[in-house]
Amino acid sequence: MAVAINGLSLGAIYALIALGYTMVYGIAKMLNFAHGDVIMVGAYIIYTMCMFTWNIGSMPIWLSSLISFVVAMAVCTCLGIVIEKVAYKPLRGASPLAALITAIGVSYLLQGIAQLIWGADQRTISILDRLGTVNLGSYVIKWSAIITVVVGAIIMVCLVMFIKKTRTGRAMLAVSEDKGAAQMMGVNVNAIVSITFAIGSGLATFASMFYLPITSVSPTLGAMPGIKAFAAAVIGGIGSIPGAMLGGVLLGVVEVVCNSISAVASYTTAIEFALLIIILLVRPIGLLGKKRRIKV
Amino acid sequence: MKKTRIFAAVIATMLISCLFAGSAFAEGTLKIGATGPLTGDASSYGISVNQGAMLAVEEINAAGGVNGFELEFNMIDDKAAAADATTGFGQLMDWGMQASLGSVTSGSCEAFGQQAAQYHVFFLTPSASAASVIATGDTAFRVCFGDPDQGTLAAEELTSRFEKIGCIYDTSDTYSSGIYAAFDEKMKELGVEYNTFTFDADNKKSFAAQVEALKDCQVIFCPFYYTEASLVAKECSSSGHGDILLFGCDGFDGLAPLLDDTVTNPIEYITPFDVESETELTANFVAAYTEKYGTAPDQFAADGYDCIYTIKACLEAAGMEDASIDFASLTDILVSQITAEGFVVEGVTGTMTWDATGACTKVPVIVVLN
Amino acid sequence: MAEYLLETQDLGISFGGLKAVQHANIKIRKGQIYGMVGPNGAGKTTIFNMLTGVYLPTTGTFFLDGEELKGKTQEQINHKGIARTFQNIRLFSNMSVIRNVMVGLHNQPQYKCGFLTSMFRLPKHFKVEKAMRQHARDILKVFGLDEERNNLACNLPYGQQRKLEIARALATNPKLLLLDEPAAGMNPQETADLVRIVKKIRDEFDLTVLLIEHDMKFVSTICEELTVLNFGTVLIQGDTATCLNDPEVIKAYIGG
Amino acid sequence: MAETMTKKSRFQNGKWKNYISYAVILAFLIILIVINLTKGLGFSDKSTLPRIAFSCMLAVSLNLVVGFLGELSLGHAGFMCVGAYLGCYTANVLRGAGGMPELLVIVISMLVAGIVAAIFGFIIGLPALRLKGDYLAIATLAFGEIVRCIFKNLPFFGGAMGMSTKLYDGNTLFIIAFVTLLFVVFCCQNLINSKHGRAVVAIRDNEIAAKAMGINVTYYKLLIFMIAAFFAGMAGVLYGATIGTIRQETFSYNYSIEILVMVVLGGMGSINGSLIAAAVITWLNITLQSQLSGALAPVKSIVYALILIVIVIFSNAPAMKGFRESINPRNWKRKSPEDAGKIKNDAAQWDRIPTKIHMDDPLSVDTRTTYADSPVPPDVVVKNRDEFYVKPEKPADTAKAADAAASADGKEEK
Repeated sequence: MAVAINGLSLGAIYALIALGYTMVYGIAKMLNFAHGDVIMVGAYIIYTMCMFTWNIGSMPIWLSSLISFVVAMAVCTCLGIVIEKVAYKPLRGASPLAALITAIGVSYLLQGIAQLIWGADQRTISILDRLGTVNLGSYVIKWSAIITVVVGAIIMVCLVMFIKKTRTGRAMLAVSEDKGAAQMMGVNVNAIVSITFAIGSGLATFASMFYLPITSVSPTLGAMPGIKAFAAAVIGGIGSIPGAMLGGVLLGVVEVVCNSISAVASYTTAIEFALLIIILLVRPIGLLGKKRRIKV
Repeated sequence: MKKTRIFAAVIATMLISCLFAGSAFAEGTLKIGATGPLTGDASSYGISVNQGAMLAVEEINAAGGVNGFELEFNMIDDKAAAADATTGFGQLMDWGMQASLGSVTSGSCEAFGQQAAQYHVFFLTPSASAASVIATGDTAFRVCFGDPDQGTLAAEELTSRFEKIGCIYDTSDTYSSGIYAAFDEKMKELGVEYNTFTFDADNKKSFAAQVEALKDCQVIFCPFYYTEASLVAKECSSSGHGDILLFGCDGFDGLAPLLDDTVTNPIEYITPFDVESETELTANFVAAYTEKYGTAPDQFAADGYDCIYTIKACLEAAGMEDASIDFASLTDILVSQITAEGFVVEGVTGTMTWDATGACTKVPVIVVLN
Repeated sequence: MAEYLLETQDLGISFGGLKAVQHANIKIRKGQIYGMVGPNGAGKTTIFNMLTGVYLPTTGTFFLDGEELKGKTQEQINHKGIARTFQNIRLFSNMSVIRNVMVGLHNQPQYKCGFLTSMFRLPKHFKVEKAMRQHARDILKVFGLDEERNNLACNLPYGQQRKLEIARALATNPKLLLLDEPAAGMNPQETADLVRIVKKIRDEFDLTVLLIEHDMKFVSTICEELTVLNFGTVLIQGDTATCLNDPEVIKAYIGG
Repeated sequence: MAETMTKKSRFQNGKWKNYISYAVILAFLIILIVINLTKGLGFSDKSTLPRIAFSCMLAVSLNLVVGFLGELSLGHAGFMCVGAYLGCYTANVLRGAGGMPELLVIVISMLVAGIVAAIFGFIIGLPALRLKGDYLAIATLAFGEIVRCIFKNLPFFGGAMGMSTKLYDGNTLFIIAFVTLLFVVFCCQNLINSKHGRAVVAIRDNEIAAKAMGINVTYYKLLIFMIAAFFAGMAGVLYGATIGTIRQETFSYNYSIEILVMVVLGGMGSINGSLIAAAVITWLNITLQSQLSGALAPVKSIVYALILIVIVIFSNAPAMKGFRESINPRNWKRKSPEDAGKIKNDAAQWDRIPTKIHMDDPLSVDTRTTYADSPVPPDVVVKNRDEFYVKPEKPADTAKAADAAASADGKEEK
């Protein structure tokens, strides 16, 4: 039970990151390898703001956490837009590999800057984990895990509704299908791409917040979850939002379950990635990916 | 065409850089080099060693140097990667390195050690504790404990105090696996059953599963570094297992600043360096370090600091008057001094003696973290 | 020796619920130039795709020279002697013209040469390369493309790209050549030229040709027999003049 | 006679570019040997030069997969990992047996490493038959990580402690490394400029047409993956001989990405470009490492990142095209309007290299997975995604192709 909740909560974090990957991929048609580092920046901002408000303002913890979170979200959203404008927009229309390389460059850049500003020391902070645990029957479950799962689910539902029901959301779908046609129909493609990056980075802040209880903050915080989330997005079928959620949760649960079985724990990474390969071999377009045909 | 021109330009630049490279001999200062992770995951260790060693060098130079000549220290970033330690060694040699602190992490220090053995360069590593490091050559020494010693000591200590013992270790890390191997051997020898769970470098951000599996233990032996230890501690406390004792090795040093009021677990660890220590030497070091860098030193900083002072002690014992000596001759001098009968260094990490294998003997203490 | 070079028996395919082609029975004699016409979406290209192994037919089968080819891969079908061109040109656009044709020659038994032979530049490699180059030039000369041989395929004008595609298909030494709208986008003069070339290669290379075309003038000039398709079923089969004058065909085309 | 003719016509066709790399590497090597004999190379050069050589080998071999075959691979370091472990294990065993000259030891271990890596190349080539673009990219990345994870858990190879092997003498290692690099460039160059290379490029340019032309796509995909893996395995042995310790974390996906960066910066499908980019990036990294030591170390990654971003944007951004053309020396002479059509755009002309590395899956929010029940027949849906009818796998065929390739490899060894 605890394993299941822990797995789901890790899965929800992966899913939140994977959503950013998949949305950016769907709209901008590029692999945003710097996405993991946006999470790192978010975590640092939350950390810094919390330390600042606790020490200076002597605010209640919930208020200062909330303020920190909002500030972090604002910063990350702006960061996402700035990265897009500076590093990716000039490359629109070029080979997707070019954008991939700048994304890697941006990732190194963010890590370097973070180390200059905050240093290499790992830091930890307790926000959500202050909530303690809850006893469900004979199981002890962390509130932070429950909140992660619940909030994660809510965000995902909201996101799907947003894309399905709002004008902006439908414009996003149109841009993703055919940029040129969407532009001719009067959709502001630049704005849509910016909004996508903003949403992706905003979601990354949620991931930072939920990731803090189980991790320490360091400049390389985002690297591995970034890759795992990329894997999750691909498992689900890149471009597919329900797929990203499914992939993230699957990967999170597998990771926690493998880690809790002594005999296979040291092979966890291998098992996760082997699962990925097997899924792709069975379904080359991911679990919920769309099969497309070409006219011969 | 354009590509060919670029090609030619690049080759020319490289050739020129090769031509002008060449070992410059030190004039007036004795150059001590090291590589260590200054960026990347392990960078906090490298940065600590760098700061500790720099502090020692500045103190020594401010006090008039070693027999009148000054020391110079340079650490090149190796990202804890063996390949970068190897090239780092070459660059340090080109810079004019005469003696060395090797490398900070075991993997890169092994690569460093192989180079050092090839060119006959003395090194005294602050923190590369794997047995393979000092096995690279006759010129390899360390100031930290060896991994196996800590594992054996921990096994003895824990079995004498507890019944239900758990262990988590990092399968991808030399330090952690090294201690675990010795721990496991000793536990088998003692005939004690215990549970083990693992993690690895790609998988060290979440310890929920491991803690959940070991929640019934009285003590969890954690032979890894403080960064991961802080996560394990947080995980234990926040998941309602705040009474389990976390028992660690010298890598736990530096843990205290990472723990906040939510962590309730008792924590003990084996260390040669206690930042709270009352001894004059340690207190002065802690004060100076805190003043210079704004944070309290951890064991890595202390080790780096001790390394420099040990080299100074060797140079003084040999009666060196002049820094202009080539690295090979200096190596012979340093090796003969450090292994000499009766050579003892009082450092901030304890009283140290060395033998010809390169291992350091000093007394470990078990520190209880409040 | 079978009576027909190509014989399809009740060939059909459906995608999901949609029956794209049903009950196609086409019989082509050796040496014929055979046409397949029909309005857009009638299933002509789908038949080509089944004949070349791109799609697996859901019903029926087909034989080349009496040998059943259903279920074979595209490569195997090509080796058995069916080559094709594409409706939307699929040249190797970043290769030179001659290299496009040399790719077509790749599997000819006389140019067999292991990759290690090429990698270590054994004498055989040079021999094979030289012979392939000469062979490719000979084919290009038939199409009047020899002068263009070192240009990139993508830089050729449209009509020449179509010809190059035929040349490349010809290089695989097929028994049956499938041409998918070879005259599309050509001006009348180019079309006339194409008629001459198709007839010439049929005679010189001992070929049978099956082609899809919308240009009725082209079809009536070149094809000896026709199959007219509409909505995935065969409307009428027979000699060209009869078919084209059939009221059903006119209705299907004009949409009466 | 015939051969000289062929060669001559090659040079006349402007193919001399294919040979310039040999000349440059050879000249470089000779100059270095002379320097080493007269003046002595710096200490760092003795490890930097082999590092440059094996980086070049990795970039050239990855270029076979990414540039020529057109498949995105993020697992190249995995092959190197296999090669490094197996090769160094072999070397240790051979040295243990004793009596063998060092040169022979390194050659044999390179062959062993290459063959084992090629077997792994075959294994990862299999998914490549089914997966496209980004899906293949993550599958190869996953493969690399799996290899690493397995080696980490094999006590046979030292587990997490890694493996030690003897350092090769610094005065001759760089010669061996560059000679090996020459061999690799020779092999790749020759392969690409042959009928087999044409087939591979045809698969990249238009897989459907290549299949219709009877090109055995399965065979060539597996072959290219195996050859690339073979050379990466050889590079792994050189790594071992240069560094002395082999630890699995070296070969993480970050390293694969670094190799990919070299290939992309050098220009996909350009072997000379890969050589330049690999040499420059390796040299840049090492120089930054020594110049920005101590407290300046974090600046290093910032500088490197900025260089990367600026180069890519400069040489790829559509908006910069005019600027690129204006500074391209080849266009300086062409000022008249009638020459306008001849303007060369980029040295590498990246935008002109077609790859199957397309990333065009659209965003979707529903869980319907295929267009199977779509009212429009698939061959009328015009999409530029190479996802069409996939034949049922034919294990026998694949195995045969693999056997052929493997036996051919075997021949190479003998």
